[in-house]
Amino acid sequence: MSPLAGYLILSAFLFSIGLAGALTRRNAIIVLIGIELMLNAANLNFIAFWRFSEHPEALTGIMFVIFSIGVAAAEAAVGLALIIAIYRHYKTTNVDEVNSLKG
Amino acid sequence: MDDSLDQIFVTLNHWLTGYAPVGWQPFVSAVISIAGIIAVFASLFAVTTVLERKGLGRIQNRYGPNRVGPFGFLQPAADGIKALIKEDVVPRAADQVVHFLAPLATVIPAFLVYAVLPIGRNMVLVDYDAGALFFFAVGAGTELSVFMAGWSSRNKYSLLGAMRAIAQMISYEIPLILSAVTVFMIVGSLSTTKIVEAQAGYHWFGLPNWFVVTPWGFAGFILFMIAATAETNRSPFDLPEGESEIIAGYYIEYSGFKFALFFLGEYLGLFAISGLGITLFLGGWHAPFAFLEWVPSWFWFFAKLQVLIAVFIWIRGTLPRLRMDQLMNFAWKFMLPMALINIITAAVWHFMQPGYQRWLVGAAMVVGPYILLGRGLMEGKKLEKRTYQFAE
Amino acid sequence: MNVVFAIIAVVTIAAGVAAMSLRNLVHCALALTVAFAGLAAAYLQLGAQFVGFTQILVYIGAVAILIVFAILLTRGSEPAQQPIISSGWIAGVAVAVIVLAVLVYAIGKSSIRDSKVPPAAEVTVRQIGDALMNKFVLPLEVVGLLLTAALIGAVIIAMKEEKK
Amino acid sequence: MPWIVKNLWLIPVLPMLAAGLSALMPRRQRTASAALAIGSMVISFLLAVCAFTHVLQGGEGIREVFNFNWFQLGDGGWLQLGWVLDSLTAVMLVMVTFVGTLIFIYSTGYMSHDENFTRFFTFLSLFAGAMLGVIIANSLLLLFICWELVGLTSYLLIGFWYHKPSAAAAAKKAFITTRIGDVALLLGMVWLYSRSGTLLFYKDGLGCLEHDSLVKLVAQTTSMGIAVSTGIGLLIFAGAVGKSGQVPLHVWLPDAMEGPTPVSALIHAATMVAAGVFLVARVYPLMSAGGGTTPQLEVVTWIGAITAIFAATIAVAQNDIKRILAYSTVSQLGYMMMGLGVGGVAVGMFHLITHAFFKALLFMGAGSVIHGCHEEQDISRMGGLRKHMPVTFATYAVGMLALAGVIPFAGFWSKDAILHSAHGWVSHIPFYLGAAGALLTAFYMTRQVFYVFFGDYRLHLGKATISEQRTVDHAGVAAKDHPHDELTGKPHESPLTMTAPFMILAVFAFALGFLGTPAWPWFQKFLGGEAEAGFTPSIISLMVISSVIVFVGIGIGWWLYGRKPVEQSEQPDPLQAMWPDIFELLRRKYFIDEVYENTIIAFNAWWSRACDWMDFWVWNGGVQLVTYVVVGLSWVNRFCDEYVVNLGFDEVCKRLRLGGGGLSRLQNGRVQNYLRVIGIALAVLALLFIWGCKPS
Repeated sequence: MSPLAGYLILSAFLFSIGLAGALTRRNAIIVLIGIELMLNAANLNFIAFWRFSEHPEALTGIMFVIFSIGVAAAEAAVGLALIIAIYRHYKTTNVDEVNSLKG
Repeated sequence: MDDSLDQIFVTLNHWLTGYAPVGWQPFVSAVISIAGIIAVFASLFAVTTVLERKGLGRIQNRYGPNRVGPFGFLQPAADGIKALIKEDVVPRAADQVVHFLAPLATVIPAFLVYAVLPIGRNMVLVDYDAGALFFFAVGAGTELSVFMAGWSSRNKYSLLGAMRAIAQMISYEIPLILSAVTVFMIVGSLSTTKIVEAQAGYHWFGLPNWFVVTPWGFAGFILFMIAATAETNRSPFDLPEGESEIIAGYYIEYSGFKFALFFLGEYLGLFAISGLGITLFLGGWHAPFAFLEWVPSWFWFFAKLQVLIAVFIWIRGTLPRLRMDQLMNFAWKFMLPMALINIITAAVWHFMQPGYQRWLVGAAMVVGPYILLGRGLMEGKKLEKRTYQFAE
Repeated sequence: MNVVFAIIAVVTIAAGVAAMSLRNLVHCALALTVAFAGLAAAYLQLGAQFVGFTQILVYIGAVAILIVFAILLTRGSEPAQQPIISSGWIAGVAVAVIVLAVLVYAIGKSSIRDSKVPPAAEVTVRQIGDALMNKFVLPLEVVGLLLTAALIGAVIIAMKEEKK
Repeated sequence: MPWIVKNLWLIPVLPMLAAGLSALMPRRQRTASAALAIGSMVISFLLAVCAFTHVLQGGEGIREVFNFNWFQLGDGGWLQLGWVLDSLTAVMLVMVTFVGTLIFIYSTGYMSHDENFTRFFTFLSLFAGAMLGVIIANSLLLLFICWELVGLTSYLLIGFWYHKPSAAAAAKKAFITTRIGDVALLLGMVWLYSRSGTLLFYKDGLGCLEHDSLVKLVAQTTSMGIAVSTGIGLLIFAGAVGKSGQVPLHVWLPDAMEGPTPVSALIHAATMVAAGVFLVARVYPLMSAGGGTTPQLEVVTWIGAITAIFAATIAVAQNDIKRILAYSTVSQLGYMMMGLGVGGVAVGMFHLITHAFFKALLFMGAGSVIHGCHEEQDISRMGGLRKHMPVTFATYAVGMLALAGVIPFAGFWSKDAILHSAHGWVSHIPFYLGAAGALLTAFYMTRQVFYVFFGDYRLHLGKATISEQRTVDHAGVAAKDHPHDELTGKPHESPLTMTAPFMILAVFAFALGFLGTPAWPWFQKFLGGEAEAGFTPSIISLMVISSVIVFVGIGIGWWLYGRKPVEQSEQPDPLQAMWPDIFELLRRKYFIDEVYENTIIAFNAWWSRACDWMDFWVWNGGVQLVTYVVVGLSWVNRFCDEYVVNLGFDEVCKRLRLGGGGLSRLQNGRVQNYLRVIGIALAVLALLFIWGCKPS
């Protein structure tokens, strides 16, 4: 199996782990952590494809990762701020109890 | 010039590596260098502790340690032995694992950052193309270790200390990096060795070609050093372990060797960041004057390091501790704008022709904001002689 | 497929699992940092120095700290009384497993399984900077704008609304 | 290209920079911001002097332009901006920067107690910078931008004491009224661009004010056979009318007195109202395109003449010291317009320059008087101030004589030049109007001076007027200034920072006129190039006539007010005693505001009421009708529903509701459910993708 495939499998595992965590844990912060993991897995994919691509000098993969890191930072900040606001309002961070959007 | 003395350690390393099997040689040479660095800086730590205690003693006119050995210079040995044989007390409520990991998490990054510090000609462990970034990145790890220590010992003082430390470190990391950015802009590289090379040579009056002798470089150096003081939690920024407020901050609950590790980590961080300051602004291992070229480069590095350490000791002996709000105001209302303006200053300097004009412009761009911001910071405060109620 | 990669992979996955499954939130956060560090190592392994260091700086230096702060602010550091696993966790795990299976299957089926390794490209920070300042300058500006907006937004969201 | 031309932009940019910096400063930094503003003004002044000398060396008709590309237009052409340095620019630059500097210095004294000192200087610098931008602009677009900036900053400054409702209203009035003119100006600009293809004034032969395009503009005619140049000229002139307060858009100018006095000085002397006149002077080639007295020039002349006499008559009956000056400004502006119309750039600009100096002087004096009398503005309650504030009195007298046009003060020469060229004009009526205006000017200035400076101090006796609550309003000044009771406090001379500027100005107000005497018409040569030198008999006779007029005016003034000075502030004005209704008419400014109130605004209100009526009766009635019909029908429908449809549909609805309930259970508001669905979807999509595109 080629190194590229190895990295892809690694990122696939990370992605699924993050997904599993985001799907099963009750605490909103852990859900956010899972999402961060999934994001990083995607980044790993980009880097891997960049490294093993025909034209690494194009830098596209690296650029994408840099920007996605920037976006992820913003996302984490806003997400955690939201979680804190939710906590202040509902006195809980349990995603099961925060279901005011129930149909 | 005969650089046998200059390159003595490099040649030594090669000579030792020569005995290793070929396949292993890079590994061996790396191990040797690492061992050397660890040994040198650990002993420097030992020396510095005793120097600091004696210096503080002099400043506060009392004797420092003067019992163990000649002039008490064996004090660190005694302390080390004591720390080693002391019982390692861990609170029952503490989170054992994290509590155990915290000191390691402090020391390891502290040692890692030395990898990119050029302590002499051809004397840098790994010459990353993004070396400075590596330094900052690894340095950021310490915050987490501080948090681990403070949180895991389940003690409100230590938690307070940790929170303070993190807040302070994050706020001061920004000016730290921004003031370093000027150098990266001018050199056009993040590699520490390239930065040092860029400061080689001398210009008029035999002044060295260091960045500290430019307006933006001077401002940047001052900002950098202030931020470094805060990053390493040294007085006057030592709120996190303010003995008089929160007994010892995030390492109340540490005793024996773990405490020693924290101590070591703190001093190593101090040396490392001073070393970075030297690399960025003080011309690294370059000699200050042309006629001193013959002195080996590593000597210069350590000489500058000692000078900076002495300055740190002096500041610690002189200045009182800040208040939290003062700390934050200073970081966000003064340091940050100054650093940002300084970047612009560096850019202007870069694009102006060499000559006295750019000196004038640069100086103006540094001094003007300094005055305005300083007045803005002082706004509504009147400074007058403090009247002591119970002292006198 | 060398030793270093194996170590990195194992450490990262283990840390990821720990981050998702530990009971104590702070432990989760710390494990997460380990996972981030592993990813950074992977980046270095792939020759993306700059990205690796940026990863450490941003994630370990900032995001992890943010998460830890959030945990402390939401009293998450106290051990949870109720079960930490949400209802219907079986379905969640099942979905995750399905996704994993599909991804692995896709990787296995695709032609990259036996792609050869091109020589590593030496990419300097200077190149990245030039690219950022010329080719990618618009995204750079946009990201800067986004970060500013996020900063302000986060402050405003998390700010305590003062009592009248 | 000489250095000064290349860097002419520095002149307006410096004050703007100062404004930006002092906007950043904390409130406390009073001295710093003042120093910044004044310093930048001084530097601009020096640069302006450089430019002036450059033009002087350049000799006659020198004109250097610097154009640059601003941005690319869709069709690949470039939109260009630029600045021009010619005699007109140079003169205006020197005047504005000089007077501006003095006013800045003056306002450090005047505003010294206001808590928004820094904000004031921010606006002031921006104001001056915008005006300078108007002056150097070589493109109608750039000029328009700065023009709007001037409007904005004037709004900010007039409403500086925005907590006074009157000030806020005045600011709004000024803004909106000038906006009316600006719309016309914008239209003219667009039209000009569409016809001449450029907005640059001068671009070595291609500019819109240069021969080729002018010829083109004159040749083309619109409907009603008006030349395009005329249309554009009139539109641009409308903008000028708005800015420099000509009839009928003059209403905002007197209200602008609500601003702090330095602002009034700046607006009235150097910057804002001058902008309008300057604009006309700038586009004079367009105005006079086709040679002779073009229709647009006739319009300019008539408007100017009417404004001159009209405002002068109003000024006779005002009691607010600043309002009198305001109306005198309006009438003087009328003179300038008239001068432009009848005599060309040189004549009008000459009066603009001289007027700038003595009007600034008068306003500063008025400010000093107001300051000294504790924010009293009603002249009937002042008096005898010549004893209390001698410096102010002396300088004010100089300004008054200059304004009244007493030989040999500056105002005389410039006004005389206007009258002379008006005399030689096609119609003589403007000349007579101007002469009458001169008489009135002399009269009301005399009246004011006698009221304010002679007799004895009347403020402490007599009832409170508007001015007390003004005092209360911005107690920022008065209270700190005079802790003791305001009405009994004796008037006092102003500090040197205030008196020094108008001493300097007084010198100019006296001496400036000699630059343009018929004996040595240096100024006219400098600006216009051609000037008839020497004292021809006609000029001599005119000078005699106008001097006589002026002295008659002053004499009447003395007869009415100076002979036996007013003792009681309540006692009616002698004129009022003679012709009460005329006096009332004048005092109420010919009811212009009321007229606008009752025509335009009333019409607006009436129209809206009419619409409301239409709504209520016609449309609403129709709708009502329809409703009744519908209701009737719906009764029928209901009947059918009840017994025909429902039985069938109810079942369906029940089923639907049940189904909906079942579906809605999916939406249980739990994030993780949604996330789960997303995950499944991801998997499915991935599978589809894999199987969809098989690697062949």
